Amino acid sequence: MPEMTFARAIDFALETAMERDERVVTFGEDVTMLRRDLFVRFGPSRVRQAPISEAAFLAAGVGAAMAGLRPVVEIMLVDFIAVAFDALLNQATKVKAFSGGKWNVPLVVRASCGGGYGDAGQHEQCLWGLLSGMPGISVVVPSNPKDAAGLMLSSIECDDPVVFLEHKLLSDYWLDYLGLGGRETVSFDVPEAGARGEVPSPPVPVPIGKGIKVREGGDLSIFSLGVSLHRCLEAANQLEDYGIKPAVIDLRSACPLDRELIVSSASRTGRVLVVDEDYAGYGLSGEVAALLAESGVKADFARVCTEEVIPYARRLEDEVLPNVRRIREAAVRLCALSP
Amino acid sequence: MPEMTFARAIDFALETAMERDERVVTFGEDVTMLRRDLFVRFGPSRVRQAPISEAAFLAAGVGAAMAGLRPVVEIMLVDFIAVAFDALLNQATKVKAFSGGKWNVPLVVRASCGGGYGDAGQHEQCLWGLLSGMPGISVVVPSNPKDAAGLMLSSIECDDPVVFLEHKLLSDYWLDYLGLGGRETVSFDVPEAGARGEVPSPPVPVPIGKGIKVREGGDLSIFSLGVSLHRCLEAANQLEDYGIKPAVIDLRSACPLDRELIVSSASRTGRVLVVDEDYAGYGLSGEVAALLAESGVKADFARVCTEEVIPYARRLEDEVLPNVRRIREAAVRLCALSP
Amino acid sequence: MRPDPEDLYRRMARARFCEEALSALWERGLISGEMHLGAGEEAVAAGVTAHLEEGDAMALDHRSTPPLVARGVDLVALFLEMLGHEEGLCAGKGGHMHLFSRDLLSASSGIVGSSAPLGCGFALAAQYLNPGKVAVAFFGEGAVNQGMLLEALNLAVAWKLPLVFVCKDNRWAITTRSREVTGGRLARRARSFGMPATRVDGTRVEKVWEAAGRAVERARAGHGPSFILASCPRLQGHFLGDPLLRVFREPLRQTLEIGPPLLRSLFSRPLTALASRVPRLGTIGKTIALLGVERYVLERDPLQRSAALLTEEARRRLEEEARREVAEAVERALETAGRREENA
Amino acid sequence: MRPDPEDLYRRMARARFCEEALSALWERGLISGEMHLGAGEEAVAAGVTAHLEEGDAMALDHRSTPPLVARGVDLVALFLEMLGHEEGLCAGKGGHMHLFSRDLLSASSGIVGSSAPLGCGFALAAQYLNPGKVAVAFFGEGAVNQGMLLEALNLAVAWKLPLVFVCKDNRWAITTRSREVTGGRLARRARSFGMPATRVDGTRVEKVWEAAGRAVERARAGHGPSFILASCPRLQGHFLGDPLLRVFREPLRQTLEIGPPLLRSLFSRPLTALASRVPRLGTIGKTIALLGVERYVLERDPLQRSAALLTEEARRRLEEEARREVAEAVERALETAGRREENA
Ligand SMILES: Cc1ncc(C[n+]2csc(CCOP(=O)(O)OP(=O)(O)O)c2C)c(N)n1
Ligand SMILES: Cc1ncc(C[n+]2csc(CCOP(=O)(O)OP(=O)(O)O)c2C)c(N)n1
Ligand SMILES: [Mg+2]
Ligand SMILES: [Mg+2]
Repeated sequence: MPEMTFARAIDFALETAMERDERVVTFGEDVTMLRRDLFVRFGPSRVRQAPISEAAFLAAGVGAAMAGLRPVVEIMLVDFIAVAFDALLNQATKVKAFSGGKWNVPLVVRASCGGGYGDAGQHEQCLWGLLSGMPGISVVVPSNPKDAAGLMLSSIECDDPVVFLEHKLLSDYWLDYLGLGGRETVSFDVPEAGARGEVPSPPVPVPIGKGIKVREGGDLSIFSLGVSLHRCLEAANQLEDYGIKPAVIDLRSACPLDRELIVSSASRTGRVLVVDEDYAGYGLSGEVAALLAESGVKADFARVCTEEVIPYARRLEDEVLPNVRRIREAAVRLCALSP
Repeated sequence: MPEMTFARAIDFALETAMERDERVVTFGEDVTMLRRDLFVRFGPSRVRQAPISEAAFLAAGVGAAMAGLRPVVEIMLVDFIAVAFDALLNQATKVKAFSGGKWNVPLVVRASCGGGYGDAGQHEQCLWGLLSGMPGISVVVPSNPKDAAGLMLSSIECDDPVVFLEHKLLSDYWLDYLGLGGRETVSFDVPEAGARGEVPSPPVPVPIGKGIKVREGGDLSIFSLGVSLHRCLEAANQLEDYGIKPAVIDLRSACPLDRELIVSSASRTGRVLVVDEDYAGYGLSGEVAALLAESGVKADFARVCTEEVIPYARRLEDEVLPNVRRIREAAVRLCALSP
Repeated sequence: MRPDPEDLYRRMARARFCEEALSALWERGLISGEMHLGAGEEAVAAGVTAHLEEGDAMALDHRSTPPLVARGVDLVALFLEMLGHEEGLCAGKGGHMHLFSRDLLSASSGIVGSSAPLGCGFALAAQYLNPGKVAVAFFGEGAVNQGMLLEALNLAVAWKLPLVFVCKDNRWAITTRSREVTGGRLARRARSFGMPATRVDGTRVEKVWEAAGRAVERARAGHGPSFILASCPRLQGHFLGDPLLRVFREPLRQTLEIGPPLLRSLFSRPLTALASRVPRLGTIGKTIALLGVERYVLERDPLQRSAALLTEEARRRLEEEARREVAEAVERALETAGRREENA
Repeated sequence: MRPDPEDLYRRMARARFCEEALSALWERGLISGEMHLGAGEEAVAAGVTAHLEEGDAMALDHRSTPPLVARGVDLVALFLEMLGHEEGLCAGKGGHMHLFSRDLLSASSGIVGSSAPLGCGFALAAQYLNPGKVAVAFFGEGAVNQGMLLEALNLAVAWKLPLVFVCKDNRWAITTRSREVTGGRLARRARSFGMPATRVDGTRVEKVWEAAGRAVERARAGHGPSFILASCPRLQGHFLGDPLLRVFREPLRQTLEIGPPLLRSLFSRPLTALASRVPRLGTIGKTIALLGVERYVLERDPLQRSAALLTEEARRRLEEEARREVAEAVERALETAGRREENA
C-alpha cells in the first residue's frame, strides 16, 4: 500500500471516482488551484471555478445531482456553510422525503474543518453537530488517510447527501495555507498518524455510519473522531500510568452514528467519555448519551468538548479545544467515581 | 389579569417594551400588516417593512444592536433562518466573545415555528435544536400566553442574542393565515390552554433558562416545551388510567437548559421521557440525556420526537409529530421496564 | 416560428381549471397548508412551457401548478398529491409547495428564491450531460431581493448556463408592495449581471411565447442565460383565504376582527403623536385598498386577453375539453382517495 | 472643501508601517492564522476615513487594519491583540480577522460579504438614534458575488440608509481572477440597485477622498447610500505566505512541491486527451504568471503615487513620525507581551 498524506488520500479517492464515473464533477472557489492536479487531468468542465456565492453554487449542486451529475461541492471552510445552509436544510435533505422517495440527491459537500492553528472561532469550527441535526443527511469525519480515501469514495457512491469534513490540522496544504504560510517559526500539534499513512490503491470504500475500535481496553470507552481521536490515543497512553486501560473508538461518521458499536462498547466498560472538538451543547456528546440512555446502558458519563467560541490566542485556543490533559483528567475522574 | 390570546400576549409584551424604551424597534417582511397595531402606534421607523432578504436584514439587526438599538427582527417562519444562518452562527453569537466581552448584541430574533396544520416539512420545522447548537445564544419556546409575554419581555431585556419562537398552532393569526384561511371545513388540534390565557398587565418577565414543573408526579419525569408540552399533559391524564403519575416539566427555554430542574426531577422519579417536536437526532433529547448522564443521574430514558422530514398529508404528519398516543405508549413502556 | 394559439390556449385553460379545482378542494377542507394558486400566471406558464421539450428542466416556486399542468403532468397524480394520498405525485408527502416530477425534471420549493440556484444546477447538468437541453427557473418579483437568487443570476452568467430566468411580477409579496422595498428596476438589475433581460406583458401569451422563444433558443445554442420579466396579476391573493382579500369578500367580519385592535393602538396611552398615528392607519387602509383596486379594477385575466387569438368556436372547444379533462381527473382522484361521496 | 494632503499621507503612512510591522511579527511566528494584509489599500482607507467623525461607524472585512489605523485605533492595543495578549484590543480573543473597537464603532468579520449588512445595521442605528452620522462598509470585489452583500445593496436603498459601500477592487479573490466568475461590471451592478456608484483609482488618495466626500455628504444629508469602486493592488498576495507568491520568492522550492503532482496528472492513465491536458497546465501557469506580472509590473504603490502631493520634506517628516510611532507601539506591545527580548 502506498503511503500518502491525508490530503492526497482524499484527492486520490476523488480522482479515482472521477476516472471511473464521468458524472462525478467538482466545483467551488479556487478549485482550479486547490485541485490543480484534477484540473489538469479532467479539465475546466469537471473542475469548475465558482464565484464567492456558496448559497447559489451549493444549491446548484443539489439541482445538478437531481439531474444526473454526482457533484462534489467544495465549501472551503465548513464555517462558511452558514451562508449556504438552506441548500442543505431545506433543499438537499428534503427532496427524497418530499418526492415520496422517487427522487434523490447524490451530493457530496466537501469542507475543511477544525482548529488548532490560531485562526479563531469563525474559521475553526467543526459544526458536524449542526450538520447532523437534520433528517436525511450523512456527515463523515475521517481521522487518517485510509479512512479519508475510503469515506470519500463511499460519499461519492452514496445516493443521498453526504458532508465530508477534512480536518485542517491533518491536511498539509490547508495547514500550510492558513497556518504556516511557509514559516518555520510556528508549529502545530499535528497528529502524525492522521496526517500520513498507508492507503490501498485503488482506495477501498469505508462504510458510512460504521465506527471502529482503534484501541482495546476494558476500563472505559472513549468515543471520538477527527483530530480529537488522536488526542484520545495520546491520553490513553498516559492513562496507562494511572492503571487505566481505555477502549478508544473512532466513530468516523457523526451521522449516522454507529449505535451498535457505541452500545456494545459502553455496556462492556460501563464508563463513557465523549471527546468532541465540536461544541458541547446539542452535539455529538448529547446524541451519544441519548443513544446509550435509550438503549438502557447506564454508564458513567463525561464529555470533553469545545464549550465556547474558539479564541484567537494560541494559548487560550489550546485550552478551549479538547486537549490531552483535559481528556486524561476527565478519564481519571470518571474511573475514580466508581472504582 | 386580562385574558388574551397567545399571539396578542407576545405583541402586548413587545408593545410594552417599545413604549418603555425608544431603542426597541422591529422589522421584517410584512410587519406593517403583521404588526399593524404596533405600526399604527409607533410608526414606520420603529416598525419597518423589509424586503425578502433575511440574510441582510438579520445581519443588519446585529449591527443595529451593536450600535445601540434593541431590534426584534422577524423571520416569518423559523425554517427561513437557513438563508440567514450566518448572521447568527458567525456574527451575532461571536461578537461578545471575539471582542473580549467588550461589545454585546442585544438582538431578538422572533420567528414562528412548528407544525400540525399540514404545511409539510419546509415550513413546519422547530429547529430549536439547530439554533441551540452554538455558544452565545439563548432560545426560548413558550407554551402559553403568560410565558410568551414574559419571555418576550426578558428576551428584549437580555443583552445578548435570543431567539424567540412562537408556535403557529398556538398563535391564532398564524394558524388562520397558514392553515385555516377562514375556512370552517378544516380543524386543528389546538391546545386551548396554550392558545388563550391570563397574562399579567403589564407583563412580568419570565427568566430565560428557567423551566417550570406544571404537573406533579413521582413515577416519571416528562420534559417538553411548546405545543408538545400540552400533548404531554393530555397524555399524563390518560396515564392516570394506567396508574402512572408523571411529573411534567415545561422547559420553556431550549437554551440554556434548566439543568437544576432537569436533574432534580429526574433524580426523584428515576425515569425520563423527553418529548420534542424538533428532530430527534442531535437535539434537545440528546442534550437532556447528556446533562443527566454527566450529573450522574442514571434514569430510564426514552424520547418521542420528530424522526423524519414532516410529510404533507395530515394523517402522516400526525404520526410524525409527537402525538398523545406515542407519548402515552412510551411512558407506559418506560414504567414497565422497571416496575 | 409562429406560435400555435390553440396549443397555448389549451395549456392556459388546463392550468386555470386546475387552479379552480384546487380552490374548490381547498374550500372543502381537502387541501391543507398554504395553498398559493397560480391563477393569473397561466400565460407565462403556457408561453414558456410551449418551448420546452423532453429533457428540459423546470425549477418552480410556491406557485408551481400552472407550469406543471401546462407541461403535462399527470393530473390525477397531481390532485391525489394535493389530497395527501399515497398514490399522489409524491406519495402525499410533498404537497402543493413541494411538487416533484422526475419525469418532467421539475421540482418546486417553498423557500423564496431557491428556484433560481436549483435552476442553475439543472442547467449545469444539461450543459454537461445533455447539451442542447435547457432549464427554466420561475419566481416572483419579491424573490429578486433574495441573496441566493441574486447569486444565481451571476453564477448563470459566469458559467454560461443554458437557463432562462422567468420573473412573474405581480407587484406584491404577500402584503408588501415590492416596489417599496426594491431598489432600482428589475430588468436593469438582471442586465447588470451581464445577461439580456426582456420585459413582457405576462397576460399576453403570444408576447411571452416570443420572449421565451428567444431566451430558450439562446440557451439551447449554448449562449447562456436570459431573464424575462413578465407582469401578471395575482388573481387569488397571496394564498387561498388571504385575509386581506377577505376584507373585500366578507367586509363586515374582517373589519370587526382587524378594527378594534387598530383603534386601540390609535388611542393607546400615552397619547403622544396621536396626529401622526392617523395617517399610519391610512397606510394600512391604503395597502388594503390598493390590493382591492388592483384586484378588481386594474388586473387583467390572461385567459380573457388571450381568447382574442382564437375563434370563439375554438376557444369554447378548448375550454370544454380542458374543463372535462380536469373534472375527470378530480373525480378520479377523489374516488381513489375515497372522498368521492363527499364530492359536492 | 479641499483635501489635506498631510493628513491623508499621515493616515496612509501609519497604515502602511503597521502592515509592515505585522508582516515582521508574522514572520517571527508571533501572529497566527491567516494574516491578510491591507498593504495597497492605504489610499482607500485614508481617503474614506478622513471624512469620518465621532459616532460614524465602520464595517470591515478581513483586511481591516488600514481603516482602523487610519482612523486612529490605539496601536499598542492593536499589536497586543495580534500577539494574542489579554490587554489586546479584544483581550486576545478576536485576532486580526475579528477586530472590534466599540469606541470607533468598528467591527470586522472574516466571512466574505458580511460587512455590507453589518454596515446596514450600523447605518440603521445612526438613522434612528444619531441622524447625521454615517456608516461605511468595506469589502473586496470578490465579495460582490455574495448573496448577503447583494441583498444589502438593495436593503440600503430601500431603507435609504446613511451608508457608503466601499469596494476595494484588487481584481483577485485568493487565486481566482474575479472577472472570470463575475457577470457584468460592478459599478453598473451597484447602480442597478438604485444608488450612485463611482469608479476611482484607489491608489490616488485625493481621488478617493473626493468620491468618499460626496458619498459621505449624501449619507449625512439623509439621501441614502452610495457605492465607491476603488481599484487597488494586493501588494502582499492574498495573505502572508501566499503560496502563489512564494513561487516567485522561492521558485525552486515551490516548483519542486507543486510540479511533480501536476506532471503526474498530466500523464496519468488512461492517457486520453493528453493533448487537452497540456493547455490546462498552461491555465495554472498563466494564473501564477498573471499574479506575478500584476504584482511586479502593473501594480502601483499608493504611497509612492501619493507622495507627489507633498513636498519631499513633508513626506519624509510624516514618514518618520509614523515609522517612529509604529515602532514604539510594536516595542511597547512586545514588552507587555514579554516578547521584547526576542525582538529581532
Ligand atoms: C426565504 C423565504 N422568506 C420568506 C418566505 C415567505 N413567503 C412566502 S411567499 C412570499 C412572497 C413572495 O413574493 P414573490 O416572490 O413576489 O412571489 P408571489 O407570492 O408574489 O408570487 C414570502 C415572503 C419564504 N417562503 N421563504
Ligand atoms: C463566505 C465566505 N466564503 C469564502 C471565504 C474564503 N475567503 C476569504 S477571503 C476570500 C477572497 C475574497 O475576495 P475579495 O472580496 O475580492 O477580497 P480580497 O481578499 O481580494 O481583498 C475568500 C474566498 C470566506 N472567508 N467567507
Ligand atoms: Mg410577487
Ligand atoms: Mg479582491
